[in-house]
Amino acid sequence: MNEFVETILALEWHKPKPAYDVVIIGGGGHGLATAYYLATRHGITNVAVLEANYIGSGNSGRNTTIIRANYGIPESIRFYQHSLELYGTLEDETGCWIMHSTKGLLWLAHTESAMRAERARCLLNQACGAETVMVTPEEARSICPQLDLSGGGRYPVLGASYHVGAATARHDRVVWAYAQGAMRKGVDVLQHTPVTGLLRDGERVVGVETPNGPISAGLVLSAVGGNVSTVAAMADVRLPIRTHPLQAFVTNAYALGFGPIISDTELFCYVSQTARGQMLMGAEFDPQPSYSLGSSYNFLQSCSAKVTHLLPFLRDLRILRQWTGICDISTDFSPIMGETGVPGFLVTTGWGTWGFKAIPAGGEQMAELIATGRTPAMLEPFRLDRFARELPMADQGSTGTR
Amino acid sequence: MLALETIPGVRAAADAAAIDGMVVAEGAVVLRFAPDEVFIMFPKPGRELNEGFAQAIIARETGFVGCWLTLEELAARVVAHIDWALPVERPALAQGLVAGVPAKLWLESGRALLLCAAPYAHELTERLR
Amino acid sequence: MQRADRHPAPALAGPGRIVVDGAPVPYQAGDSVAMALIRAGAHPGRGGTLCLAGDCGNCVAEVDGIAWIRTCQADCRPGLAVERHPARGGPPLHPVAQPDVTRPPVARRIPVRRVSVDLVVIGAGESGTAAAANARLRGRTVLLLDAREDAEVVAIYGGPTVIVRSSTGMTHVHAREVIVATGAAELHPVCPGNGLRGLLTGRAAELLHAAGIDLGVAVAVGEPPRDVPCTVVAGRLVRIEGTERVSAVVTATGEGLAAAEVRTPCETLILGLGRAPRDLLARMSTGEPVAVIGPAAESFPLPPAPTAGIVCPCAGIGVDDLEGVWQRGFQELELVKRASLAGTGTCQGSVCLPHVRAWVASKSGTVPEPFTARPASRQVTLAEAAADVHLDVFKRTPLHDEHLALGGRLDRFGGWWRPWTYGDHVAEYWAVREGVSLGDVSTLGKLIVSGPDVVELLERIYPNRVGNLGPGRSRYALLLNERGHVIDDGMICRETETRFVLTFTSGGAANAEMWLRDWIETWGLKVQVMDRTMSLAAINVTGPLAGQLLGRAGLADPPRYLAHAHAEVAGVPCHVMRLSFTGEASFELHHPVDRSVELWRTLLDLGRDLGIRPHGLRNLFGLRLEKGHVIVGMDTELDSTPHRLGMDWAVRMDKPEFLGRSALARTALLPDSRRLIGLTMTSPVPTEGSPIWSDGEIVGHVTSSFDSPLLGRAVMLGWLKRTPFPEAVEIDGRRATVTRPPFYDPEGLRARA
Amino acid sequence: MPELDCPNCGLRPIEEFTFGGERPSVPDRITDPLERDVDYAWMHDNVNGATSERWFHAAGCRRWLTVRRNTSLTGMTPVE
Repeated sequence: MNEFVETILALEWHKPKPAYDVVIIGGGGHGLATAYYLATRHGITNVAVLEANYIGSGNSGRNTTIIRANYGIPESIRFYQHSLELYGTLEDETGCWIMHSTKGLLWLAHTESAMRAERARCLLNQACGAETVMVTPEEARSICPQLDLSGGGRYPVLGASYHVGAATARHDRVVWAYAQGAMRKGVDVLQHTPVTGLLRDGERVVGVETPNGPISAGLVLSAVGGNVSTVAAMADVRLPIRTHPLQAFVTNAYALGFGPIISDTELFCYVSQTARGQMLMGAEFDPQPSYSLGSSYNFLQSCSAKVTHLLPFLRDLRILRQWTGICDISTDFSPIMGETGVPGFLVTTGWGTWGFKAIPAGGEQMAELIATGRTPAMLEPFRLDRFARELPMADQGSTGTR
Repeated sequence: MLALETIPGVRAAADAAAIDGMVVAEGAVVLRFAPDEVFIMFPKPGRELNEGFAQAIIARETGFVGCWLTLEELAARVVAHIDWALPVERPALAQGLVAGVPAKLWLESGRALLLCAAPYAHELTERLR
Repeated sequence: MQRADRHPAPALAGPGRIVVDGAPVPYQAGDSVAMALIRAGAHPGRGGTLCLAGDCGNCVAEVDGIAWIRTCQADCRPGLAVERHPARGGPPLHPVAQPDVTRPPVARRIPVRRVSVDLVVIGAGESGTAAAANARLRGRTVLLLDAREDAEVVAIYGGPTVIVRSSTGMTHVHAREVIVATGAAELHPVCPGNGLRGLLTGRAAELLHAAGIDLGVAVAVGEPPRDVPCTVVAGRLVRIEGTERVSAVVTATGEGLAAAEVRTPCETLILGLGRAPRDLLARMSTGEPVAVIGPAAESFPLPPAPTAGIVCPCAGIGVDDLEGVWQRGFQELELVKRASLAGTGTCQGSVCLPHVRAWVASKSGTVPEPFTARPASRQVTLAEAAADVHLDVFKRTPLHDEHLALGGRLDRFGGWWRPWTYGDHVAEYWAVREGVSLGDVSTLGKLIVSGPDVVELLERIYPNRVGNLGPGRSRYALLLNERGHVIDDGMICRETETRFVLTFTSGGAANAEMWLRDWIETWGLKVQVMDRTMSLAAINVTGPLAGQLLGRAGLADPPRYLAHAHAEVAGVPCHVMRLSFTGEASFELHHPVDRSVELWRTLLDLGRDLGIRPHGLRNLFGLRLEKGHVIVGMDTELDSTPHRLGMDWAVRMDKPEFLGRSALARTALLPDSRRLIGLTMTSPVPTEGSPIWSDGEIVGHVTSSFDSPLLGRAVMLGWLKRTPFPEAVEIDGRRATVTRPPFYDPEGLRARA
Repeated sequence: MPELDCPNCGLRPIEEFTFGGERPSVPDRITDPLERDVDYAWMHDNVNGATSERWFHAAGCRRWLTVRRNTSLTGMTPVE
């Protein structure tokens, strides 16, 4: 027994029904959180969440668990800050231990243009309610004593933005906390139930096909990660999305001693220590689209090279496990939430490499949209039709990716 | 430390057929960067090409730096930093990353020329130190 | 890339002493660290069964400063420092002193060998050796790898590429084919007391006995070891007794009420409980040409479902933990793993997977597939993975050392080292505005395009007119993508009817070349392209006295505004382009990189009495801002159309076709929703990026700001993104005026002077 | 190690290349010209399977190549 075995929450599995008010495709964080908020905030419980594999088996179980709101456009900062705050109270609300830990995040800058971008970030973050401040190299080192301010002699640190409220949580437990909460209210979570087609009545989507038979639905929400283009195509919906692999790795567990989250605006990598003591790191997504979960050595090499420039103590740590997720990168690097133009079919997608941090706010807001039929103000900027309206939400500099 | 020096020559971009039919001075070394682009090192300055090059782009080129290596030096200093296979025929041009720097190798039977664009010279010499 | 037959074998060490937890421990020739510790009567780790085959994580310790080393795989050498891991909380993270910045980041130079072979055989056991020999007979190049010969295979990646770690460095093996012949691993016991010391697998016992190590009173359960003196006890394993170290084993025969337990005292317990395929590497490499042979390919029976004891020694997970999570609804292998964390430690399930599968099968009635195998299968550190990896190349202009000699502080911008300021940025500013100054603009993209279709190409590429540009004339142009968004800008200089020189931004040059080549191919046009970006340096001579300076340098008849010419300046052949980014008369001298230092020095000499001094990027950004010139990427965003930038004048919608035209026509019908505007306010200048407020709402942000010495106030560019666009805005809590740039010399008289 | 076969330079690691994307295609069922233009400008097929893409050999000959690749598989294995 160790202290990280799940001993608090319990999952309740139900038999499928032939029809639901709402069918959610995808039993990851976003799908389950939407079901949870539908049930707990709006009393809508005749809901099924359909998962092709086991819950949390996609990106919800493959990400690097960073929660932050230091984005570069007001609409995103407000959305992610709201999410960050919901995360802060999620343990109290659900009674589950999601291993939430506020750590603070340093974004290191090595050039004048990076400094300029980070100063801008701080001003906009403060104006929109997210606490981010500029720090000097010396202050950065007092926050993270392991930092090599010379950047391995190649990437000297000129300064950093410090996002005070950044946190981490255990990804699996977030999925389970939402699953348990939804299940207790009567939501059916159906594992190993892939959706093979959509039922249509004219233009309207009225249910889904599965290998176990059709399921009718008043409304269908795609909350899948990695395969959204396939699901959307079933509804003849076209998306501004490409699916790219994103890789990460952990070391073995070491004594706790690395406090913050370190990220880098030029090298595009991030490092934190998990509650179990593993050093967890990642970098940008692979440049070429792919649906494969295979890992590459190039990634392990380049990510190791990057992080050891900044944190030389990592050199002698043992790499335990490398893995890959596939993520839906939207053309403007922002999520796409809400109506698709096809009646009865909604999406929450474009979660790219920033989906985990958005789970609470994404779920809460999508639930409000489903329950009220109206797009909440917070989601308005993230509608799919923003592309046709020439109002993309470009914020590539804040996604932690290239 | 490798001492990279300017390798002067003439660079020409023209359609592939024109380059195929190009006549160059005796002893000139022709590096075919692409079907439609060559870099020519002349044994003596002043002997340049002219035939069949209507609307070609021909420019004196001093933007490459490089050094000649013995086969031993090539093996010891360069090959360990290449993640691709060298061609087997000689002479041959090989282009790609050397120690992460875009570079070119002109491989003759007894020696090799390592070339890169001048702005990369510093990084290439540092990395092959 | 080299060819090789066999990984180099390590030299055998003689006897000596290692230092374990600060105390000397003797070793014999050929001892692993684990063996030396057992020889000394100690357990190398925290307890539990030892396999001494590199399978389990029960012998891990910190060796030579690196934690989580399987000590059974680590050879002894004199003075080798070994620290055993603490019972809880993991080994410490060692701080590293601020490193020497003059040295490369990886302290130990770890060599990387790259080899290419027809076949890699992993595992030099019976089947692996035979497979290798067969392949060699057929004339194939073969590399035979074995962890016992200091060649640990970390992973098989796509290609297939086999990554090998050894004490002397890393080897990347490109293979046509891989054979995994890693054999089978012995099962560990799962029962109460299985975390005690003094437990060995049969193979481990054989190894220790062969090494002359006294096992004391040894008892074997299951299949007995060969040639090891021990008492063999019949029956199935029930529990192991002892405090810290094993003192007895309890076995049972018969079933149910007829079951009879026997307690056998012992000092060492040897377990022959069966085997499981050592198939981590095989499971890792699906989809690759990888064959599995020998015991690694066999399907061994699963062990009986465990009922008590530690299942996963790496993470310390017991059968009761599995039971607990199952009761909580985690009812399949992956969920059991994630909820209990069984299989997530050092050995990545090598020890526990057969037992967990058997246990899940007993619960669900179905034998689950093994969970996914991922790299790394063996010890590898970040330094080893990073060995010989080079990050981005930073480009230098030929004037790099000149800037440093002049006290310039260099900054990286657009992939190049560029001077930020030479110290006195106020003086740099006035040198441009009132005297003459030099700027190193070697980093600008420069392409020559030529051919019969060149005008058609450029008319399609650029949104403005190109065909009516006369030879010797030049024109500013935006580069748009198919969405009508600005991706770069620069000059179009016509040389002849069929030849042009195009310039692009420093950061955009590489993309511009790709962009042009792609469209030339797509449209099938007869146009040749030559990228001269790195062949030609460029010096911008700017300021009201620029013409005078160039006259001194021998340029008697400099080109007029927006003209260009080839001429010698100070004896250096130059392509002289007359334009203006700073707002003053400016001449860009494009010249061969090998002549750049000479030209730079001569110009500085000739201009000494004119007060010449070079300016850095810091001032360039301010000077151009006074003129309202945008910098693509700094003032523009992903969705910046010429209209949103206030640059409709750079687009000729009456042209029938150009990239982005249909998008611009479409978006012209949409409401005006985002707009780049000019702003002025009193000093102090707001920070770039400052939010722009109106009526308590954020309505946009400042993209560039500059405290204009000449105008005595702050000038800015910024985006308004809320409609209707406000007329009164606040920045930094102060009022700012929305205006139309330029802020300085709106008629452009100075640039033309 | 993922590699691409450059017709001018031979097999090279993927890091030497820049991804240029697939040539956009607009489904025939979209008939409205404005909608077709939006689709052309923004939407992707994002195929899970065989796809045809452009790659630029940035560190070598600096020319484009067209690659047929299966996006369901790991690496850059070409498809016929």
